[in-house]
Amino acid sequence: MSMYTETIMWHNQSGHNKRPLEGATHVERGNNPNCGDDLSLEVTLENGVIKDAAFSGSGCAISQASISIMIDLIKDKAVMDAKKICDAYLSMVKGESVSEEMVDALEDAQIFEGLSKMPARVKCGTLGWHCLKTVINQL
Amino acid sequence: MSMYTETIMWHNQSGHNKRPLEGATHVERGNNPNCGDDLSLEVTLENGVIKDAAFSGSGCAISQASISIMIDLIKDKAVMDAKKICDAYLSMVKGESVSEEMVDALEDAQIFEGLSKMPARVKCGTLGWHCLKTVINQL
Amino acid sequence: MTTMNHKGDFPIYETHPGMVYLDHAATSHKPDIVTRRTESYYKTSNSSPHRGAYLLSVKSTELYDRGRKEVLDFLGADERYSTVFTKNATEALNLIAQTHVMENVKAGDEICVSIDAHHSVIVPLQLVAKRKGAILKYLYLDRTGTFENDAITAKTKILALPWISNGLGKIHDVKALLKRAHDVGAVVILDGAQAIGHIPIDFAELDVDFFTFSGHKMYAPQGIGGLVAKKELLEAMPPFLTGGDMIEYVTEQTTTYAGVPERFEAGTQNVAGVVGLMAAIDYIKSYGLTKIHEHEMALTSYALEKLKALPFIEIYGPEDISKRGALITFNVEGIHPHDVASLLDEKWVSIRAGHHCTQPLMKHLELSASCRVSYGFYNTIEDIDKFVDAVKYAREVFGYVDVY
Amino acid sequence: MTTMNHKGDFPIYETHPGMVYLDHAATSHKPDIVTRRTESYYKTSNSSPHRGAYLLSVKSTELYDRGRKEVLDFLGADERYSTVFTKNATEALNLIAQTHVMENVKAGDEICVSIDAHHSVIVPLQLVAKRKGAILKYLYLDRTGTFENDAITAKTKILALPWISNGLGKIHDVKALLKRAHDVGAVVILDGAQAIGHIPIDFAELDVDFFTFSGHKMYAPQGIGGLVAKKELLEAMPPFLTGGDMIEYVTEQTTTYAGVPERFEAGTQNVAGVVGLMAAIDYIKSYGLTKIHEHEMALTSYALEKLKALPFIEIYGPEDISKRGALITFNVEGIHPHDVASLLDEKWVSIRAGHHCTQPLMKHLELSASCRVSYGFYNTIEDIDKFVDAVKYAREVFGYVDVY
Ligand SMILES: Cc1ncc(COP(=O)(O)O)c(C=O)c1O
Ligand SMILES: Cc1ncc(COP(=O)(O)O)c(C=O)c1O
Repeated sequence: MSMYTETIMWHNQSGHNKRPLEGATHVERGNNPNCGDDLSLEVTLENGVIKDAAFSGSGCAISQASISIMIDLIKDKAVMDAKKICDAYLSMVKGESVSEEMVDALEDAQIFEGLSKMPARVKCGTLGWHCLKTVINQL
Repeated sequence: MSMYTETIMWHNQSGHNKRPLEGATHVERGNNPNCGDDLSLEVTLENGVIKDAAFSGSGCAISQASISIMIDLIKDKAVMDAKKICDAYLSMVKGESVSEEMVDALEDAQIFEGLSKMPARVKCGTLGWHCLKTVINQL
Repeated sequence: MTTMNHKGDFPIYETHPGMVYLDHAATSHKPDIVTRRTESYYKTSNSSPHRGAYLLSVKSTELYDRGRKEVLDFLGADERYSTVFTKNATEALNLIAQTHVMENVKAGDEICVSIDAHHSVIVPLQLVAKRKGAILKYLYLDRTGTFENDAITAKTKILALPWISNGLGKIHDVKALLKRAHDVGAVVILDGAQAIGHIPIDFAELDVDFFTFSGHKMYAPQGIGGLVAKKELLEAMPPFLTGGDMIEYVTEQTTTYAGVPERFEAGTQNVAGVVGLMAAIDYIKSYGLTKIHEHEMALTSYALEKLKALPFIEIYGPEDISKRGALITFNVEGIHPHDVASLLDEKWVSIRAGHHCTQPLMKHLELSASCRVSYGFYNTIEDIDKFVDAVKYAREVFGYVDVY
Repeated sequence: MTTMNHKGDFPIYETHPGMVYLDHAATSHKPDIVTRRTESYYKTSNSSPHRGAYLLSVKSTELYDRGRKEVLDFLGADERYSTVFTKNATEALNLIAQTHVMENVKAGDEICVSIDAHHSVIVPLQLVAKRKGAILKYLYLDRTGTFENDAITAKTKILALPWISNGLGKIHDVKALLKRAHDVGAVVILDGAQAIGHIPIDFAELDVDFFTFSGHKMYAPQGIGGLVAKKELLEAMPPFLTGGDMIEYVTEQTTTYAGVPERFEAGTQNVAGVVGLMAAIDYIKSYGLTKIHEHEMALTSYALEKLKALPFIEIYGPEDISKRGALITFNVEGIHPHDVASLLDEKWVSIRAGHHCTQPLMKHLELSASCRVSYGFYNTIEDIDKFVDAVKYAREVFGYVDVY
């Protein structure tokens, strides 16, 4: 099955989350030496809630769609919930089992499950999520 | 065919060439790190002729028989003739072709031809001969 | 146009008849003769070489030593040269850096490296340069593989370069570069990984110092490679890895070492690998490098023609096809190379995307990544057609409506 | 007495049904499953691991990484450990010496080595000790394998020893020695080359730091080996060989490196070797190490009994058979070991003679050489009988008239 579904192509092309974020409280840059992906995640946190998020930089479709879908998912969520989603996602792409409830919570991000069978692309599909994890862990 | 012919066993046991050589003009020691063979060749040279030769030290049957047969061969020979015999022997055990005349000149030493098929033992069967070569080359 | 099809020699095409494998520059598939002879070695002669007085060890020793000779013959190297076996080209390159370069380069000396060198050439030399206070300089190339500067000076002690660049496909003018380096007294490290098995090589026409290669890129098994070097250079070099088999005498506090080439081969060596390498050499010889090179040139020329017809493709490397090895690097407008590779994989077309272990080259060319197709004797014109179709498919998935 | 006969698993015995191979400590023969799976890898999954986005590369990557895991499982090592693959044990031992030891040992520090260590343990440590001004000390053993001194002190930073000595056959009390070393804060390099595949190993009962091994001595192909080490040690270590695949970012002048364990694996790795190693592990598991060890103990006990009945044989190593690995070293009165080996070869009995890459041990024991029989799962009681008959034959050739 192709990884390049409509959802992914849409996120890759829409660019609605690829924009400068005025007043971001946290910025985290992630690199993938293997393919040159270089993305920055910007987040605005207020009272433990992710008020807004966006990204900049360049990368392959998988890395851009993945960070964009992530941003849609975590926006307006409490940090603790975002963390749960983030952990579930990273487990899923490692091929580990994830509870049904958390699978549901991953919504569109579920399509990246196939990454567990694409070792050369896992880093692309997790770049944005690792940035998020770093931001959350620093809190 | 066994390397351990009667001639070799005889030389190994007789010990007629394993003795101190009074008034030796040249002494050359040879080692074989692989099996611990450690032999010294002693030679008395007079007017370009090998008047006498003998060896001391310890080693396997192949190394001892080979140096002993060599000593029988080179005794009373002119250095130039000993050199020819020595070169022929070293060629033979390397599996190189040697003229019929030189094969004849090798006499008993011909039995070591089989060494060319025993890479682990070549060094044993050439130890004494390398000592001789060194002595001759130093003249 | 070539109509040769040698897939029948390669059992992997029985398993995957539909596969279009175009990553030969990373590693090659193995003809039947290579796996069969390796298996047969284990079945008839398996043992530890050099050490035993018994028959199997004698056989293994003979095979191993014959391997050294056959590598020399294959390269047209005479008795001034010797073969040292390693596990891959990378180990061979580390060996040279840690011994010859470490011993011969002083503070202020210059090490000159072609910017298209593989990481396995660059990183070991960086470390030596740093440790010795030597200066690491680069020969720069543009996107067509043309040199932009001449960094070789009277201070140059080492020149290192790939015979064929795996990032640009350029066949370097090795003869001229060897002469240029020798004129200033420099020693040349020639990385032959992409040349061996592709183009006729004849040391007799050149004056090679060090030449390194990997078996697995030339139809031989994984885990075997080596270097061919002038004996006079090897003899002056200290050991690299140390331990069993490369020693003469070991006492509690000191060690003396074996001669050349054993001094550079520590521990039990990979005889089966050498047997496989000899089988690969026989395989290559059975067709001949002239014929192999012609076939690969035909593929290059056909692929270039097809790719040039696509306006959304940017091609790197020399215009002059006689200066091209069996690979083409390129980019597809609007699609990241890694996406291209993944989309081609959906069509069973295997290509490489990324930096190809040549990050300094990519940086210099201002490319973050590229796609690479590379081929060997088993590839066909149909493979190229399927590859080009798959590229068109990738564009479609990305929503492009292309008119050809 | 054991009546097991597993020669049928090993194709080499089809080729040479009369062969009595007793040089397993140098290298083992390969069961059918190992050569078949290796061949099958080349036929179904061959490619370069880690780099490609396409199916074959994915398969190779998975196999390679599964290999790391299976080695850990085989040794009972938990997630605190990691496997690094090398071409043989010697490379693994050089790696440790050049990285961990080089970084952690200062002038005046002590490196303590068991005198029965293999040259591949001793020589790399000699070089580091010399470079760092550290003191190289030895734990001495007598001819029965009993320690004669205790050289471990508060200054000891490294202890290196074989789990099973290939010159004496002694199984060391690894648990006690690890504890002794850890009590003074030393790190232990455990050379497992003669232990793996012979005795049950369970890291859970121990506190192993570094463990090294060679595949070819445990029924796996030549050209693959490795080290298993605590991740926390590996993480603190600089790279060893450098080049492709072990880097993160390479610029013209500097390089950053990949994490653990990739940092220690430069260049294209030997996936086929890892596949063969996994097959060998499966082969060993299919019978179980308890059964294998019992079988080998039975051979040891039978061989010792037979040899002790011959008054002209001098045997080295422990009296206590539970402290013996699958090998016996000895000398035949009046016959140099190399002559013994050559004469046994005439009877198709393959044994090793010489210093067994343990010259310092030989010197200490005042032996210039010895004979060694060593065996694996394929050897039988009949092999031992033929070996003993061949020894008697050697005595005859040398003109001895023995009465038993
Ligand atoms: C105890 C011991 N350690 C290390 C080694 C070295 O193994 P390799 O030659 O496979 O590197 C050997 C075998 O030669 C050995 O017996
Ligand atoms: C030009 C070049 N040099 C060196 C290497 C290193 O070869 P290996 O990875 O087999 O050590 C490669 C391949 O990766 C290469 O393409």
